[in-house]
Amino acid sequence: MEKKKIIEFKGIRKVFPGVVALKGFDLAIYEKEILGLVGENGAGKSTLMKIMTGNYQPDGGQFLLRGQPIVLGGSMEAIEHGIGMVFQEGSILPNLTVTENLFLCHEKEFSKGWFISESAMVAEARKALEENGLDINPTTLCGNLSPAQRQMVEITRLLWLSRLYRHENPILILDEPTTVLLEKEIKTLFEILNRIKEHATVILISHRLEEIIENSDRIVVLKDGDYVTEMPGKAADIFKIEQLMVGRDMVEGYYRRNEQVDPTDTVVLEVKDLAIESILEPISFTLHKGEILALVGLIGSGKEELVKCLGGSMQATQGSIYRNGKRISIKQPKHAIAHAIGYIPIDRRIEGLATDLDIADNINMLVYKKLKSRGFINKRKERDNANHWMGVVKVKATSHRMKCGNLSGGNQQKVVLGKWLSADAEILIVDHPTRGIDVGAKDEIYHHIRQLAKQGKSMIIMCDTLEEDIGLCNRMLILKDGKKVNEVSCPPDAKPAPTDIIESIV
Amino acid sequence: MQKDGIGKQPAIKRIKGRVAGLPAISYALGMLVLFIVIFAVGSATFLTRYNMLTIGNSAAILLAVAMGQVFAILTGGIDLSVGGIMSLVSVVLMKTLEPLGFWAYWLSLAVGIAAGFLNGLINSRFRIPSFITTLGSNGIFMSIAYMISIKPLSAPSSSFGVLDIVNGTTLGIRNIMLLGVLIFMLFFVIQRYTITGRNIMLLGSNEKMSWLSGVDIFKVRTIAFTLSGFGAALAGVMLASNLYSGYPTLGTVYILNSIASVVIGGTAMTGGAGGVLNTLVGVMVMSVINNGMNIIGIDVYAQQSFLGVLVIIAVAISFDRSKLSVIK
Amino acid sequence: MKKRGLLIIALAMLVLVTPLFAQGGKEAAASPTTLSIAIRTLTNPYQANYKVGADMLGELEGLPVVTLTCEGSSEKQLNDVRALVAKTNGNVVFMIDPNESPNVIPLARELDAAGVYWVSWWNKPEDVKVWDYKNWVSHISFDGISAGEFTAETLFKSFGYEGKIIALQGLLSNSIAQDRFVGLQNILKKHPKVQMVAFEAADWDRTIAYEKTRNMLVAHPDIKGIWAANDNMALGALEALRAVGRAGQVLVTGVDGTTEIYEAIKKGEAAATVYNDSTYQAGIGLAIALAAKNGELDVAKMPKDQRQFFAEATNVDINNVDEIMKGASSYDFENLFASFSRPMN
Amino acid sequence: MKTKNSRSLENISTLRSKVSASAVGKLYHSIPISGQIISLGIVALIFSLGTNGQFLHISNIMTVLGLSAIPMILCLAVHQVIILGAMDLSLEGIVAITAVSAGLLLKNSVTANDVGLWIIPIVMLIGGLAGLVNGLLNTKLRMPSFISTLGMSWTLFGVAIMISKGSSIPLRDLRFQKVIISEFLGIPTVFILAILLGLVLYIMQNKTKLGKHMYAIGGNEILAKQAGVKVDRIKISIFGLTGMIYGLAGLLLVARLNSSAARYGNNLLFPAMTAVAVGGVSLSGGVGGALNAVIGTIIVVALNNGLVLMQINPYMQSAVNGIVLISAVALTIDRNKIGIIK
Repeated sequence: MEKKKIIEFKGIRKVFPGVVALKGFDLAIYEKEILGLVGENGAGKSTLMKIMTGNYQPDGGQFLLRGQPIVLGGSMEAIEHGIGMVFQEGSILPNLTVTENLFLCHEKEFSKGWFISESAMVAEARKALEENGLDINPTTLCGNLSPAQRQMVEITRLLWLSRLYRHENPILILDEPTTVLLEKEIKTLFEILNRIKEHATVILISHRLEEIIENSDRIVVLKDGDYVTEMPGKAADIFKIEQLMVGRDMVEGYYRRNEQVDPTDTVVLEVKDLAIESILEPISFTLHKGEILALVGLIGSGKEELVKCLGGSMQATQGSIYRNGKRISIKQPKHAIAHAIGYIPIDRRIEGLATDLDIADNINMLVYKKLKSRGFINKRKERDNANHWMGVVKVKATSHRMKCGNLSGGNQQKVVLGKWLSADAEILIVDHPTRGIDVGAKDEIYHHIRQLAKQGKSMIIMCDTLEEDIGLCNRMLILKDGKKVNEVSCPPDAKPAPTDIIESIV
Repeated sequence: MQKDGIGKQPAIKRIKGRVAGLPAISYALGMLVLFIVIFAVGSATFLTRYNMLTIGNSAAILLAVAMGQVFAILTGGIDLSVGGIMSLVSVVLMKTLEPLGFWAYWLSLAVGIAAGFLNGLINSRFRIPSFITTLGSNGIFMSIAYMISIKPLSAPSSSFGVLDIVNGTTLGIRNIMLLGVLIFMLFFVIQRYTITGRNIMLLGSNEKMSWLSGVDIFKVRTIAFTLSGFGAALAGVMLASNLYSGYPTLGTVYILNSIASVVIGGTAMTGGAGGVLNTLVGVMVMSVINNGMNIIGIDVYAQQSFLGVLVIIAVAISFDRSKLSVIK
Repeated sequence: MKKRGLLIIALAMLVLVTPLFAQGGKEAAASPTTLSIAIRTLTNPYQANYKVGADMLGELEGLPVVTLTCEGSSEKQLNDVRALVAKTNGNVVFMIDPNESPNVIPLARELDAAGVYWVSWWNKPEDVKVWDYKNWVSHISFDGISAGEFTAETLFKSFGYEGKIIALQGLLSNSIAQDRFVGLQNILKKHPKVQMVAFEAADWDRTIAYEKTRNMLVAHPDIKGIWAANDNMALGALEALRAVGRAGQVLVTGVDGTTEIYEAIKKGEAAATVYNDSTYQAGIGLAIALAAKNGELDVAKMPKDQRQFFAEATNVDINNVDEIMKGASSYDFENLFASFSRPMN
Repeated sequence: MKTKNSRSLENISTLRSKVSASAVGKLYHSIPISGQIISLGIVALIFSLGTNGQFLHISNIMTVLGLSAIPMILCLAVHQVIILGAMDLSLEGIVAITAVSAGLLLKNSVTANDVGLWIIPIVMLIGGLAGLVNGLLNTKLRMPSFISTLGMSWTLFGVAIMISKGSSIPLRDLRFQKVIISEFLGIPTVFILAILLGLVLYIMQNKTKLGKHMYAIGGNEILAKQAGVKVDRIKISIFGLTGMIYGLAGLLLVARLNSSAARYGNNLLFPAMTAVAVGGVSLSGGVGGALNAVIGTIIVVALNNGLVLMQINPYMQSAVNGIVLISAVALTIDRNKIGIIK
């Protein structure tokens, strides 16, 4: 199918002091396609996006929009030219209504004289939402929407804007759109994106290659600020792409399967008839020393709530938990920690790290008691402990006093891991360990998980994809609608096929 | 890689870059030195021993309040009740000085700590913003002080001996200054070398994470406000001893002054950054400005304006913007 | 990080400690004595007139004048006094209106140590005696009780000693406020048919007095008079009466003697005030201290009546308001104890 | 996503969800200031019991409304800045400087000036300029507003003292006081003025671009900027507008007392802040509006009125105020909207 080029980069080049972010390459983006853009952190994806949205100006080469060379001065100018970006962290204001968010800064379209016509705004909002097949009340506060709904509102906003500026073919850039979404919501998102594709170009950036492959028409691989190759979507091979991104063969097979060990017979945690009113029906299971247990299920299956009960950030309404055979009660996270149960949350920046503080502060926060001498925290012990665990989990940083906010996602995750290891957590609940992390770092995280299991730590994991779950775990627990429906064993040599499992999930 | 880039920059830019890279406290310190130089040039008497002792004396009291205040601010809150606590403590001290002698000090400190604890409790247990909690409790503490004594209480001359423990001098330095140094060291150690201090920093920078990591946020918040009450109590005791008196409006002026000192030192009002060391410098800046204005003879009508302008300049220079994306 | 912190502390300490061991830079010994008044604020005409009196004496004697205001902070007052003693190397005399009465103790001890002569006005705890200190020349006050008594008496007379009144107190913790209120209560006892139905504290402030009076007038619309502990509050109460259309029918009284209240007295809206001449207070206070400094007064040999005493205040009502408004044509700062009214125990 | 909230928040939110399910709950939630109305009701109930109904007598209600006018105008001013998520402590300084200017420019007994009605634009200009400086310090110099406005307050208060030499200036122009005292249909005119101002601000907040953007900034400044909101310009204009309203309040204060002095600015800030908080405007920004400011002020003024009527000992009034402030906020604060309590 012959498509028109909508964006063209010619020898595009961007240099930062000391670093060449884009080495000068050609790339064309076509009308009415979904383009998947993949690459490791630092490969140049975000620099390229920022040139498109006018936040950076290229140092060399040309950026052609609809055939015309153009230099954009900022995101507003980009929007006026029909280029909109949905940011990873979202840009919806929680204290405004959907309508107000949709038309923020374009209220004048609805004003009569000095005043804005609220009813005209709501009507237009309803129309715009319906066009994208969204069932959202335009007068609700965005703070009450789910993350997915907020993202949809954002997309609706961008589409509405490009129409406002009379662009038949808007360009929509989505940076890690699925990070905050649940499986079902992701499905809806891509349904909508596929519908939008009929009259727009969508550029997709994600670390989740599966969804890129599944949804993109074309995949472009970047590495070290340079164009590597491109391939049609759908048919692409995930391992192939990863190799291209990392630039070397993925070592020793994926998910480090060969490092998997069999768990011992010792039961470290036993859950008996644990239930949460109207969310989770009574569930019982055991966790062995050195075992990796995956919890699998859709949203609403109750798995998220289940681990929250174990981590102490939520309370079960009935049932009991036994640790090494002794009954324990977990009412708050500190109780879980007291029983050496650690919870590594999905949202690192909000729940896992103090990004304003340095690495040492973050790694040591649970173990200050151990770092005391004569009643006071000892700076030397503090430094040694931080450096020790930084070494163990291989955090790449100049010093233990580096601010965590300045680390990459992978390194941040390693700091969180280091923090719990330092606290001697026997049982780790790992909520989406590899979310938002690039391929190279992912592999390291897998390695750490394996090493921990070998050392006798037990883990409950919930992963981004079913493949990852299967690949990592010794055993998986499948939940559906608040009930345990199946338990599948996953020995290294006889991993079940994802298709078999999906049947029981859905 | 970075080196190459910098090497090409002109000298002025390089210096600018270096200056920008300094921690906020060095700006505050630089400003302190600047003010001292200005006042010293303005009046030959500024740098005399007697005047330094005077500055030290007032700095010690402000330091004690500000040391407490900074813990409240580090958690992201604010303590507007330090004035009420100081007043209440001063009244309690004067009332009990004669029967209890030296023990009156301990009683007064206990009252202040209890008051701070109450703030913490209301703030953390009932989840009421500290601005409201402490604004309200300030009035309550003042009323209690009024109930104890409507009249200003003066120290009975029989107990001057006890008060002179605070007012006396050791090796030519006022005891109150030595007390100030001790208080600084105490709070410095609490912030840097105790688990509570670390937890306060954690709480201020990320509350949710702190809770998930097993920090008892209720307890830590309560402790932070208790420490603030403790600082205010110390200041109340020092001030009351200094003035040989106690009355229900004694501490009022210290509310805004303590907050201003904390911010001038470079601690962010949003919490989690800055701390005791910064506040020491902030307190010094405030005390030096207050004293220097009189020393160099600023017209009394203009002093209030002069102070306001200097505070604005001080914060414009010393405030640490690097950690904040939003200035509110 | 640690090293840098220590360095910073060391630097800060160094900056502050160095001068401690340096000898104070002595200014030329021949410089003239500074006259200084340490008062509360300049935001109130009564207090502001202190400055007028001090400047007047300064001009007369050809000496520099420094005004220190503490804006309600006792500690600032003490430190400002200290700072000025430092600045002048002790070549200074003070007239001080202490922020709160007990503050005279640290001031007395501090100035005794520095050998600086001073006179205080208004506030002093009863059990603190001036003669216990060698440099505290005199303490002078106006009699708050008699002021309260005079204004109350005049007010009651205006409505024939029968009816309800309301009262506005000054800052609660202030001893002058309490003295004047005692005066009011004394007169209330004398006239049992006069009833004080409500009283509020309005902190010497006109705005607060306005609001409190408005509220009290709702509960007690039938009052015959409003007693206030100073003019400012009386004027606030007067505006409140105006707002409900009763100015002139219900009279107010104050203390201080401001132009505004004189005009109200003339218009028949206020009954009385007591004129405390702060211009004179500052001038005579400084003159006494200066005399002690110059050796004209031997403090140790002064009779107790001159060390602490009540000064004559001028009671003002409709009869003498015109005369008072003309103002003092000149002030006599030569006769140091001319204003003596009665001794203070 | 209730589960993400911490423990005690969950208890409250379950309670809340139970309440909201009922019909009464729906009504409660459909009115933005229902919590505050209930608070006012409780205050009224207690005081009418304590004063044998005198509290609810029409003359007292009118007194309360009349007295609430100036604090209401101040609260309406300061709450705008608080919606932005910033803080404005310059209230007392700006009121002082405008009060003194008004005193010196109107017909008075100290100077020979008489600008007459021109005083209205003049005080608004002075206040507006001061507010503009606040805004510039906050946006262009990137200073936290808490401290920059505190410095401004000190500075302006000092200037007010300097130009008035600390004395009060009696007015000779009685027109303004007449307006203040007058009534319209039995309601104090000045209260109607304050309500009109509230209405204007309400319309501005809900019907104009400036208003919408103001809330966007209060919600999240960075995101608002990303969306194209001209953050600096709006912040500066709101600070300026707030200053203008302070100026107006300064003039009214002068008119009410028929004289002017720098100290008229004293003791106004904390009552205004209390009204803001009691009215339910979130101190962290983005939540609440003119309606909240109006009801908050009425609660605070009614409270002070009731304390006087009930003859509560003056020594105890600050304690009662404190307790009521804390409990009113405890009852009405919507902890879900505010998020982390600091």
